Amino acid sequence: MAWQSLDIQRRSATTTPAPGARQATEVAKLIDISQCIGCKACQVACMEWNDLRGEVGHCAGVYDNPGDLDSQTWTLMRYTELENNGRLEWLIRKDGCMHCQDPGCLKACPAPGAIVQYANGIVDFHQENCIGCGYCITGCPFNIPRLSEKDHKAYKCSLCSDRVAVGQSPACVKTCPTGALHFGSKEAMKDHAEHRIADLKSRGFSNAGLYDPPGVSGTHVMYVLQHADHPEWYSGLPRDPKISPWVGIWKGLAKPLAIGAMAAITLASLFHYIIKGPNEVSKETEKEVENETRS
Amino acid sequence: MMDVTRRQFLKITAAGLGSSSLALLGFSPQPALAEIRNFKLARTTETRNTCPYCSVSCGVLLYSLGDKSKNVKTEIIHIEGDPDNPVNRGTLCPKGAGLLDMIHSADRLKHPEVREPGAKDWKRIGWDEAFDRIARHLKADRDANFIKTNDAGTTVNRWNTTGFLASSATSNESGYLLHKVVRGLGVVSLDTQARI
Amino acid sequence: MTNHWVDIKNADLILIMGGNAAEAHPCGFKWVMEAKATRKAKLVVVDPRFTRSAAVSDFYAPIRPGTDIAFLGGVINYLLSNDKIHHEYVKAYTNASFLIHEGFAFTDGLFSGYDEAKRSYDQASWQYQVDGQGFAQVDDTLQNPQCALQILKRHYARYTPEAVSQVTGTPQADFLKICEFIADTSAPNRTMTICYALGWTHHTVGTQNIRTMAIIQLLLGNMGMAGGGVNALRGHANVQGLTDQGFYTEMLPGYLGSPSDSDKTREEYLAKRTPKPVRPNQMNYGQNFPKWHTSLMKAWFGGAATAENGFCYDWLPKKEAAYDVLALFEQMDRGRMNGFFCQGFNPQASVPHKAKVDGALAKLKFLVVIDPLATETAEFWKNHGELNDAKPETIQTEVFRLPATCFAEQDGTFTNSSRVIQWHWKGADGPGESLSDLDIIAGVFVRLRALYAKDGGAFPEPVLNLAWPYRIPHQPSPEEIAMEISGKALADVPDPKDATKVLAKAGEQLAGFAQLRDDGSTAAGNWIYCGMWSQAGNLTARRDPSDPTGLGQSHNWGFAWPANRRILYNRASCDAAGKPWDPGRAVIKWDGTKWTGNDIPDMRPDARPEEGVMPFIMNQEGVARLFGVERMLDGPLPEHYEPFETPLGLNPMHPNNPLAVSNPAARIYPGVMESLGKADEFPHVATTYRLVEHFHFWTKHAVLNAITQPEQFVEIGEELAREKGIGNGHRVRVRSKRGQILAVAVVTKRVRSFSVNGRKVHMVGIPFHWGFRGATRPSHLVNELTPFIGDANIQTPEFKAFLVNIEPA
Amino acid sequence: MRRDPNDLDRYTASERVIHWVVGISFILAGLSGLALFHPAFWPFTMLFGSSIWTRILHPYFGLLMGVAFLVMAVWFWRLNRMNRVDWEWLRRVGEMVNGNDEHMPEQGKYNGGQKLLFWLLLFGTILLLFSGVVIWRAWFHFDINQVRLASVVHAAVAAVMIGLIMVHIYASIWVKGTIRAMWYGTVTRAWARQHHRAWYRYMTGLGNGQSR
Repeated sequence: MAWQSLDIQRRSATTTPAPGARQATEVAKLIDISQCIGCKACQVACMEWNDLRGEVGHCAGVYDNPGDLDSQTWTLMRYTELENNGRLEWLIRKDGCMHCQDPGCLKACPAPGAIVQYANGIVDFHQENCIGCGYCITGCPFNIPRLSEKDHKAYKCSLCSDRVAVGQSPACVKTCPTGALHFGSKEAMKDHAEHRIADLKSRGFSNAGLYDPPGVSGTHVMYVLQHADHPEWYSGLPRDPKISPWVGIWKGLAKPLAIGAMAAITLASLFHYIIKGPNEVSKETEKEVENETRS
Repeated sequence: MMDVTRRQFLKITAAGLGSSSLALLGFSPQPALAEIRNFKLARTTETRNTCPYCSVSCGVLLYSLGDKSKNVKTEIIHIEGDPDNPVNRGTLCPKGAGLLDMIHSADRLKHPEVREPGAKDWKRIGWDEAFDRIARHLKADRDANFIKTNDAGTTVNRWNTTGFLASSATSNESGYLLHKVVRGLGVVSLDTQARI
Repeated sequence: MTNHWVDIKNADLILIMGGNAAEAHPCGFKWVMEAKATRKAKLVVVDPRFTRSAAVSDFYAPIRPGTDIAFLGGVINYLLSNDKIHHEYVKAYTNASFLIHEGFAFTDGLFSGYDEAKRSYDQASWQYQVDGQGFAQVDDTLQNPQCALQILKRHYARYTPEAVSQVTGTPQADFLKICEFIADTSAPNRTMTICYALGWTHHTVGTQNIRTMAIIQLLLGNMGMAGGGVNALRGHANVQGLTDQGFYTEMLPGYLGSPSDSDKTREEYLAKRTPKPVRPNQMNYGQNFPKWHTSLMKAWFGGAATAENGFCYDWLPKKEAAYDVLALFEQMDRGRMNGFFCQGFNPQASVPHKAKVDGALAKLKFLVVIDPLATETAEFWKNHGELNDAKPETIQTEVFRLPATCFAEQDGTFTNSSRVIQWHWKGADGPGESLSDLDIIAGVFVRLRALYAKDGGAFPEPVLNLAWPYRIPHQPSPEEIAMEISGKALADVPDPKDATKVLAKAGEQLAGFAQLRDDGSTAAGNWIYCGMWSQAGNLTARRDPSDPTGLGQSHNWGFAWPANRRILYNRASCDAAGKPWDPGRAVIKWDGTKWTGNDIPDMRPDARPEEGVMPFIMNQEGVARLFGVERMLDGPLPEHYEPFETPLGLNPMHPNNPLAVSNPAARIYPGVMESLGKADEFPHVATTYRLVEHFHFWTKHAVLNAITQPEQFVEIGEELAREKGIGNGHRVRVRSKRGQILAVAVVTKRVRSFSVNGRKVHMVGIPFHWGFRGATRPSHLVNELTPFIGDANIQTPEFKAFLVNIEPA
Repeated sequence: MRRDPNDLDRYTASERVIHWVVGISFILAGLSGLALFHPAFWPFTMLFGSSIWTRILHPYFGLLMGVAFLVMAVWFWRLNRMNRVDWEWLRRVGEMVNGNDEHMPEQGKYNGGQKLLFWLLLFGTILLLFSGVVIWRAWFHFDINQVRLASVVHAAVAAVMIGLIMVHIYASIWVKGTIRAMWYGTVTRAWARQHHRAWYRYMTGLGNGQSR
């Protein structure tokens, strides 16, 4: 690990805490949708940097190409044509991993070290540890991870942890021609967002705001939305994403409960045996049977 | 028989408890150390260039394998924006961000080829043959159709039966040299992509 | 661009019209976003469809393809009738006060001097009234009915908001709102920049589209200002450079007109191109033409070019006709061409009316294609099913396909749209046996020269004497050529002000075009590039991005022509006394002894303001032309004409004159009228355009880009889709009079119908990127559909407005 | 194996085979499932070659277990119909656990506890099968909310099943003479009489037995 902020803060399927004495700067990517032209430079730069080449597909009547995230597509532009107050708005959202502070994928992952969260907040998948169960998909409130058809490993945006490790910005952020993407400390990104929101409000977007959903304890990828009161207008960005309560039970309560129950049964059996002794056929019964059989 | 069964049961239970408590203590049979991917440009060679697409002419950095030593075939493995360029400041559009695949396109031409009249396919030839045949074509056409004077007797020195279309993505140097050569040959039928 | 990419950040209003900067020039577009973020600038987009530029705009209005002049004419009318012009600027720096010939008239859609048979104008009545000294007469009160401003007012009075809306289909309220935005920048300290591109040039009125905007920028006083200007966002990386190198039949390098049959002698040729001043005390910089031309001839013919032989003037071919790309294919189609070279040019994909292009190529004896990629053109003879239904056995053309290296595999310079020349360095060898363009050109030429040296032939002198001073004749280096373009002294060049001083010693590189001479003592391949490689070295390779000006000038990054000047006409950023109109964005100023400031002054450095030397130094009058007295073949003032394929069948501005439906001065080849469709059969307006995901026909060869837009589609509105029963994502067939393509339908709210002249007109948007070669899904070339007709002045084809029909496939 | 000519046949060979198929696949599915359920059990992945093999094999173990169990259920369901006596037995199961089984109601081939276990296991198996299919990403793509629900159901039901099976195993160990029924197919008459008197009577015709 090249940079101390890439120390590991959390590790999937690991019950003990990671070394955490050092205080790392939390990083974030800010996606300012009001400055995004949907050019897909981020998409191409992502594929180029990460050596990904998906299928050359088809046009399906929309600009969204490829049609969905997949193991070769870690970020994707999603386009929505919206008529609002008689004017057309083309809302274009760069979809991809949000790098939740409380990552549902990591919580759900059963493979130790397949998903880690660095001290700087980046949530990264390590395919060499991934077993391909897809629980991360189940755990993700944003529907991001995808299993590869080829190697059955889960993939998603790494926020270019390899670039961040050497002090560079993610490939998508560096390439963004219009400055819709920014990268820096989470604090700096929030400050920048504040300026952008003030500018948007001055241009008539009275509901402009920052999307940093508290349901997942905030994210390390945030959006500036023109209509923060309607995140769902942006190709179904969840209004209040949280880790699903089902996943919460499954990966929370169920675990100690089940282990406790099994341990209890084991111990109860053991002690029952010790205390009560075996249930053996009584001598009388044996005799009675002998009598009956003989008769 | 009963004893054996009991022993088996206890063994399984103990093994289960044992290994799981070891795991609880932090022992894991696969020490899955999380490591980030290596930075792939670490020891590559960086060359400054200009994106050949639109006229913003973004500065690009070409990253190639190797250090240009004699025995190494240089291969460009990554391209990104040049942060020093005052116009693009490190950014690239989707076209520029995909330059690597243009350089390495499966449709890059590698050898001179000719398609003979009426033929259904290409035939690979060498540069010598290509240059010779083309030069002979040019000379034959120029010699046959060169116009020294027009009907009014004015010296015009033109050749208009062979035409040239030039790229607007080639360098100034090759554009200039081509212009110099074709005017020197007397060509008037010339145009560039820039018109379109 | 009169200004430059980074300068866009200095604008208060950015108008994107006739272009789509966000998609075609995303990295330049960042400076629009910067202006919005840092100057609270507004972005207004006018486009037939809601583009990605529109997606981030403050205001968007739709416009029917091919009606920009009507829109902008309406803006001129608005500015004049609401008195929203920069008075001082207009009076001082434009020909507003100049009196125009009494004979000038505009009647029912035609300017005075029209010859219907020749489809051209006699421009005699479009000139200034001159006095005995040959100076133009002016009326400083601007009240004379013959002064340019009054003529302008009268001409555009017809372009009322109602008329504009009738023609363009732009809702009146939207139009007026945009007029208000624009009018706001008539204040001396407010500027608007206009970013346009092929959306204005790809019309039969293309040049006039741009003229209209130039007039507006002059009325607003935005030329020469930081954050102002008329900014052509050009296409290819070096389209500016190739234009500068003059690779057009009508030009020599540096925009020097090439000789034609009427230029019998060097003297006649020079006289015709060396302008006389039409106002006193003006720089009339064009008077230096002989220096530039002579230096060029020295660069080309070296020692063979002498004063005695008129510097080989006769060796330059003289043209007798048009040889633009449409003309070339017309000649080829008529069987008048035998050989053809396509160097990095894919005409089958990028020249209109593919069927005609196919037929023309098949008539050639030989075709040489030089390209890094397998283009469609190189395989025009090959059968690709219905996408290119050729019969190879019937095509006798001998085709050579030569592999060229690409940008990453060679050194050299590109000139960007800001006119900045930048050196680039080779990163790797090309694949296989590929050679650089330079090596290929030299390879062919050296062989040809050897054949002439050995066997003789037709007029061998220029071939044998073409200056070829390169160390390795078959491999000239980019450095050698860059130095040749920039220019050097062949003999000592003395200082004209002080004969004891020498500006450049024999053999030295020249510092700039001011050092060029017409006596053969200097050589420069392109005068406007003079100084890019001076004694100080290769200035195009400079890489200091620092910008002490704060305006984004970066004078030590590369080299901008002319003279490293970043904002053209920057003298106009100051008032007559030399004080900047906007001190906050001062480009230059008069400091009492000289012009100085944040740019290389576009003015003689010691020209005191009192001398009245006006800023537009390349014009003989020193001022800019509201009224276009020369150069424009189709009228001194822009007028709305319909595209040649009009959905209306008439010009609503001149409904009763069939001669004035479409540009009366546009060239029409025989047979072309018959290849044009009518609205009854092809009722929908089609327009072609590029998408941000692709670059012309190149990136379809790159997998990364192919993934992001894999397949040919067309965009239609929801209403048309309903009418035709076309579902989103369904296959459709689009037909024009000339051909058809198959595509996927994208049904979108971003495309709407237009209410025009009392009827509804639907639009079919056709992106232009796919073909039958490449990594994308194989498809037809869109030029199956487009009409073979071009702009009246420069013959750029009308790709942006034609008629089609569409049906489910 | 009949050690004593008087031993009673309790299970046929095929019944024993199917039981052990279910049993073994249950243990495999259980161990692999536990490995994926809690990091404490992660070392179990080593039993299956690797963690990835564990993920690959688990659903097949489950499928085998489920199908075999269903076959078994078809064979045995009649024997496991609950009746009044069974409920009575269950009400008084405390005495049984306490070691005082003499007064327990007379039982047929299976007692109330075994029958209840049977139905619970059957119900659980069906739930596991369905929920398992929903979360089996190698082959199926269900709606994410269904997957989430199924994940909880699968885990919870599996935990309950493991608990039940542990009780099942313990019961067989605790009640001496039980396990041989599944090894050899026979039990002693005494065992039958003590634990399943009605069945004993039915099998031997002794002691007024009618019911099975």
